[in-house]
Amino acid sequence: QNAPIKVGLMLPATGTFANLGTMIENGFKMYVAEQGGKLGGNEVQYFKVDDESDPAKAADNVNKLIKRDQVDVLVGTVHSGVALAMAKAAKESNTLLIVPNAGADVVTGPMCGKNIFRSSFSNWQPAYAMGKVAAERGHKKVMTITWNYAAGNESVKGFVEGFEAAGGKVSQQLNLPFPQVEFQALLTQIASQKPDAVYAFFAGGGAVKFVKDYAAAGLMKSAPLYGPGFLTDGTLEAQGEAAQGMYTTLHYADNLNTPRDNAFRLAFAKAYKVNADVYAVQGYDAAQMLGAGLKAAGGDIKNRDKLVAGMETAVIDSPRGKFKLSPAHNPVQDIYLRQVKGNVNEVKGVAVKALADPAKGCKM
Amino acid sequence: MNTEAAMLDVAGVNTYYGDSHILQGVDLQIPAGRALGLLGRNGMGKTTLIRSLMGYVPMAAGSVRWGGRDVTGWPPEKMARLGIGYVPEGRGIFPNLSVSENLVMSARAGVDGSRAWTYDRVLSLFPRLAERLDNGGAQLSGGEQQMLSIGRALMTNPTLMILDEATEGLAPLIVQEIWRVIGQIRETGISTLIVDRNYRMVLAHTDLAVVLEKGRVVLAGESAALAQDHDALGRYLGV
Amino acid sequence: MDFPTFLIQCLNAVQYGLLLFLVASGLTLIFGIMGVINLAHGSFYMIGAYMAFALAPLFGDQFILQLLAGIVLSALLGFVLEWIFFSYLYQRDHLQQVLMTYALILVFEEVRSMLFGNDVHGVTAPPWLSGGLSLGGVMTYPVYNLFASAACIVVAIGLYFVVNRTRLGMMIRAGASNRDMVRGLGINIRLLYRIVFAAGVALAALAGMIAAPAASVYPGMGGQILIICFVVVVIGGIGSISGALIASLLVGFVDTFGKVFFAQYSGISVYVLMALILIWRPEGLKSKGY
Amino acid sequence: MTSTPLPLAAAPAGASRRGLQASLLPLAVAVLLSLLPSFLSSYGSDLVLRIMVYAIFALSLELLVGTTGLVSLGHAGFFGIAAYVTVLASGDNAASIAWLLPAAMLAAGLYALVTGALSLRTRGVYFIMVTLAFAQMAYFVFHDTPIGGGSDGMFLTSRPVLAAGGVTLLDLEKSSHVYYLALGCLVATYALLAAVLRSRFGHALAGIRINEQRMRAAGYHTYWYKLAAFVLAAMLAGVAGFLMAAKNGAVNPELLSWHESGGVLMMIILGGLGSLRGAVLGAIAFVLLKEFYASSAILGSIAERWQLTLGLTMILFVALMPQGLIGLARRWKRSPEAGHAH
Amino acid sequence: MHTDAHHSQPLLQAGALTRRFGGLTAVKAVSIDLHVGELHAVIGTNGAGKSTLINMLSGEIAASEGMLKLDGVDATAWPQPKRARAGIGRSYQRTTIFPQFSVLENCRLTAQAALQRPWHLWQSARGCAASVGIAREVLEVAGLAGFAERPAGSMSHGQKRQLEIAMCLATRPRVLLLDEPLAGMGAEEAERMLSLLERLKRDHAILLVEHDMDAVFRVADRITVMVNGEVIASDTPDNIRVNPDVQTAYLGDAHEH
Ligand SMILES: Nc1ncnc2c1ncn2[C@@H]1O[C@H](COP(=O)(O)OP(=O)(O)OP(=O)(O)O)[C@@H](O)[C@H]1O
Ligand SMILES: Nc1ncnc2c1ncn2[C@@H]1O[C@H](COP(=O)(O)OP(=O)(O)OP(=O)(O)O)[C@@H](O)[C@H]1O
Ligand SMILES: [Mg+2]
Ligand SMILES: [Mg+2]
Repeated sequence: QNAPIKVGLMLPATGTFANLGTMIENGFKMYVAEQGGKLGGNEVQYFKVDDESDPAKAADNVNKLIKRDQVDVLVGTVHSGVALAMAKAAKESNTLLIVPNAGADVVTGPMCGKNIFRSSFSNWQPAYAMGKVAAERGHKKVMTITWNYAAGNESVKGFVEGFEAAGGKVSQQLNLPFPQVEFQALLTQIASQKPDAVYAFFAGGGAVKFVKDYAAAGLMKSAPLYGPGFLTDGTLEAQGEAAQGMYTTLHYADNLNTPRDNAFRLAFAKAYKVNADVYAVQGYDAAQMLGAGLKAAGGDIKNRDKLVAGMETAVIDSPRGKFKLSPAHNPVQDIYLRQVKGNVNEVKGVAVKALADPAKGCKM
Repeated sequence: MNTEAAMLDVAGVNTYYGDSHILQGVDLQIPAGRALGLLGRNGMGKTTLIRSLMGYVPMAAGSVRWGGRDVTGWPPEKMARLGIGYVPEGRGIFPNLSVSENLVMSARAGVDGSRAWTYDRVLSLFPRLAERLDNGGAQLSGGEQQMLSIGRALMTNPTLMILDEATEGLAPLIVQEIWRVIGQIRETGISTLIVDRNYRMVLAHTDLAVVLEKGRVVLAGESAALAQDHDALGRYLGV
Repeated sequence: MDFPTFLIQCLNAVQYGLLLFLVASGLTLIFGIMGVINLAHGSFYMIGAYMAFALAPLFGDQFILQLLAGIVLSALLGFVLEWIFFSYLYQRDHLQQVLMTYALILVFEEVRSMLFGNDVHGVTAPPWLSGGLSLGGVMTYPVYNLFASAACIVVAIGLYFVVNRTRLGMMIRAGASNRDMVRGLGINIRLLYRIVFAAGVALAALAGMIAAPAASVYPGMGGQILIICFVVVVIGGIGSISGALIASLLVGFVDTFGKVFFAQYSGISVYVLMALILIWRPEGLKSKGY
Repeated sequence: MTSTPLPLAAAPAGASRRGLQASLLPLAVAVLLSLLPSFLSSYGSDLVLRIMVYAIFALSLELLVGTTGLVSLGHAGFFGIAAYVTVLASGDNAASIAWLLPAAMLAAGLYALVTGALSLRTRGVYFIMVTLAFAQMAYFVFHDTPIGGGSDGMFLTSRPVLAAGGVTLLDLEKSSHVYYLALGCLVATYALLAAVLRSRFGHALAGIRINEQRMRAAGYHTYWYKLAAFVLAAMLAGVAGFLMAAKNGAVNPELLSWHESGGVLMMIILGGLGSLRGAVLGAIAFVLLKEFYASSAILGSIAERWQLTLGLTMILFVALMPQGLIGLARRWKRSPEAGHAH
Repeated sequence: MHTDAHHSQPLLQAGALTRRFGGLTAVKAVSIDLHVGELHAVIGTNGAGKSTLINMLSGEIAASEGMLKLDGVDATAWPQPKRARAGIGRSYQRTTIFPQFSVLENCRLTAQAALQRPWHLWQSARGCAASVGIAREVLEVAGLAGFAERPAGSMSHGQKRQLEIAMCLATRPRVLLLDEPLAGMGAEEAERMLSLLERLKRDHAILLVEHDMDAVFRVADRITVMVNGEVIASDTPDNIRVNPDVQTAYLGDAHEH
């Protein structure tokens, strides 16, 4: 029997993203527990570091896992800037890395590598899909608004690409400093320009406040609000009335109602007393991907080539639906169109089938 | 000196600053309605004695009694509430308050409920202050600050005034006025404890006097008698 | 920008400014008047917001009652905090207080996480404040925001009056410059400071409670507001209530129009404003007046 | 009151003996640090390296806060600018430390010269906030514009080297080389600041902290002194920034954030203001405490609550140690010399 | 250096200095000449503007109007440190010392002002023999030699006042602007200070602000009287003593010996 596999979980335990960190961790652990606590026949041993979502400390934090705990595989994280530092460290030390959330395009773009995988999405994916949807829904003139930071800018870029390819026109791109939540000035600008629709990228507390302010300004009717799923995921209770009826795109939805998803959600709810969400799925799939690789390598984590080949070719039976990885190691997945109803993001169909990230700049 | 009932009775005071033994068993009584002058060269412990009895500096040993009541170890705010008006060395003006605010904030009726000293009366005592009411405390001249400090203490309608170098930096005319007021205060039954470098004036305006030398009382008695004792004055004050 | 839009933007600026003032007022009190550099002020704001979240179900429609209960609770909290953590720090170097408040931020953040978890929560405005006013057909304006502005104005006036016109206010300010002398005048400065600190905490918490229905309630919400409040207090001139009000409005305008005209660089605008003002007037706009 | 005059001036001989004693401990620590990597795991050396970088950073701020009395909440600005310059100036091929380090220091120094010249018009809390403002401006320049890769920052493609006559003396791709470079910088910074503090310049700075008015009246152009201290502190912070960039191989706007400025300020307060050792102690304590409370290997699930444990520990420190950690050390030793450090 | 320079040009010459604070004119067009070998006393009511005058002469605050010449050179625009290094020394009415430093260091630091050399990083400040020497000397003169190693803040009020003067002397000034140097000093200490002043005036130009009239009339060669910012008289001590305006405004009856 092999030595236990050391999994380093570098996730936020404090700060704005703490909750997402917990969901990812739980998802990951649930899959391992389902396999009897083993992956590819190996015991799994966890090492945890709170990344505090602070990129300035990221290099030191990831080194704790790589050098101090000498983990075999890194799993993390939520914040894009931190994920980049992890990718850099993983490359330098040739450690296996699975990113269970951070959507930064570069991770599977210029930064891509044999040992770097992502179980979630690239910022480009849901945004591009939403661009197509918005155009299909007949909107001609759309404005975008986001925080001025990498994730927001990438998301808007993806949207513009999808929307303009389908014949629409983005009339103005608004942004404000991250993580400010004073939206009123920009909402007034939106109101005065009377666009057909608005595409927004925000997350967490900012998403809640933006959607509420947008509704309170009376704009929902005159200019429907679109966004990637993060605008309404895990925030619906707080957004309440304001978010009702909104359309968003994401690689997951609350009631896919497939047997695979139902089983997953039931098990998750039982184990952790909360409903699963997209983050839990991403964590769960990160474990699945690792499991698939290990299986191909015969349980030998040191057999990197086989392991990577196994992960590259595996079909992951995700609660979101089956997916494979692109050559740049990003999921090639269906992006769903969802609508907010009560406290759930109801699936309304598939916006784009098997959408692959273009992986610009990836040389592998 | 012990025959009259003492309003303030300080006995056996020993005070240290760190390791240095500053006051070494000082006794002092101020009878009600009397004025006492505290004399001594620079650095002999006059201010330290005042700060000790006010409760600013902890005493290593000794007792403080007020009208017969043991008040040893009381904090300054409680001592002040007993009816002590304190004009500290160096004035202690609140620089961020205006002149009128400095006065208004400290206004209080005396322990007997008297309000003999009002805002207007203080201003009429120091007309110069009346001209500078809206000035910040930090922007006053040295002498104006001194007036303010005295006026502020008067606003608390004290039964005992402690004046530590209260005439420092005041013009001669004002100093005369201050001594006149001290005389007046004495007549209204208010006691005073005076430290001043002008020993002649102190002895002329007080009933009793105490001389400190290196933290000990070396002389205590009637002021009038001491004023004649040129020997002692020469020895202990260097004059 | 057409004229009606311009007017609405001005309204936005005033409204944001007033909300900032409400948070900054407690800071001016503790920081400007007591001289305690209170980094934990943002945490008190957060505590207020979570208090609104926790109390709302208990009070139902009784919004005003809920605010009052929150004020009492937070004042109590402030009273106890001052007692345990600050009462012995005044004589020390001011930077020790900074370290203390820094530590408190960490503690509050974790306690919040233990009590309420890390989710984002919404607080609903009371029904009688939840409508919207139509502004010239362009957009609607939430009635609640107007209520919040009104509350800010009331607090501003009240605070200005207490600090400038009452003996209490004078004593507090005197205490900041010379504690010993205040004691020598028979004033119990320890108690006084405890009360002021409690009032400062209550003001921050009140701001949090008022902001909660508009802003929602989420981890780390205190940190964001903290720095901008320091900016307001300093621009206004430390300890000056009226200065803080002017500064809040200035920041409101600069921020609002910065976002409109220099979206890409609007993060800098407020800091440029502060640097310019302080280089022009090194002691803030209202250095002397209170 | 005349007490016997003390013997004339602490004679130079006595002073130099005391000076020697005072420098024994730092020397011993430096020797120990140079031996450490042979005993420690690579993680351990990394930890020590991080502490050393922060120690340099803290020392630089100590000159400003502890000595000159200028409390800055924008010191990370200089740290971060130097780090960015290191990355931006390196290009694709390994740049030479010989000019890269001075360039990084110079950039930090230049920014300090300009912002300091303006900030020093203000005092006290106003100064704190103006320094914050200038650091935030630099932060937003890197965060919101593409110059430095925006919010995600950028990478150092190849780390700098130092070569002389064809021989590579230092290659910062090797972490041990970063370690020894940092150690060298730490020793140099400490020695320089120790010299500054005992020099006339240092005494003048201390005088300015306590009573600037009197210094001007005596004939000191205090503004230039303060500006010199500000620029010097910024350049030393630049050394730390350079090392940070070389160590991490990446930079990021958060390096300039007020959290970072606040963190290093907390280090020197925790360590005890007014002494170089305090600053170093503070850096050690801050990094180690955090490391300890956040390691789940030692504390299990409590590690996730590191904010609580760290916060409570700091509260205890403040409550029990009015002089900071260095005060504790002094109380142990009760050496009179320690009290003299400015 | 001049020995008896009374008739040469004044060392410090101030012309029509005026200073306004908002609506208040604290000093109105005051001209004053200071000669080496002469002690010029300025007396006047509280708030008359004496300290403000010293502040303007020493460069602590800018004059609203007027000019200043040192040694015949226009020094109106010089900042305070430059004036100080050129030989204008002052003491403060409110003690302005370095409480945390030793008494010796207080004086050494002010003595160092003339020998700053900030770039001499290798040389210890305490080892700077010149400044230590000056400091010890002025402490001796001020009668504080026994207190050299005490923290200045731990001295009594009167002792601090003595230190205040010592620090001023440590800058080796040619012009001394003394703001109530006797305040807070005991009789004995005041006596010593007066004889010191008498010695110093031989080779210094001295401006003395003081409310102790016995002292002023003893040492002053010339007296200027200010009331409400204006000079009401400037004359020899004997003439001032009998000047009726001065008596009503300032002296009262206390000094008609
Ligand atoms: N904070 C202190 N720490 C240590 N020693 C002190 C402190 N304050 C005063 N002393 C010392 O205590 C002694 C008495 O000082 P005190 O101020 O009581 O003298 P004083 O009689 O009031 O003198 P003066 O006439 O100069 O005001 C002095 O030798 C002084 O140096
Ligand atoms: N910064 C300032 N702002 C406003 N007024 C001031 C300022 N400084 C001084 N004054 C006023 O100017 C006048 C002159 O003050 P100054 O200190 O020169 O008086 P002085 O002659 O030294 O008095 P004293 O003998 O009491 O020290 C005073 O009325 C004072 O209140
Ligand atoms: Mg005294
Ligand atoms: Mg004066």
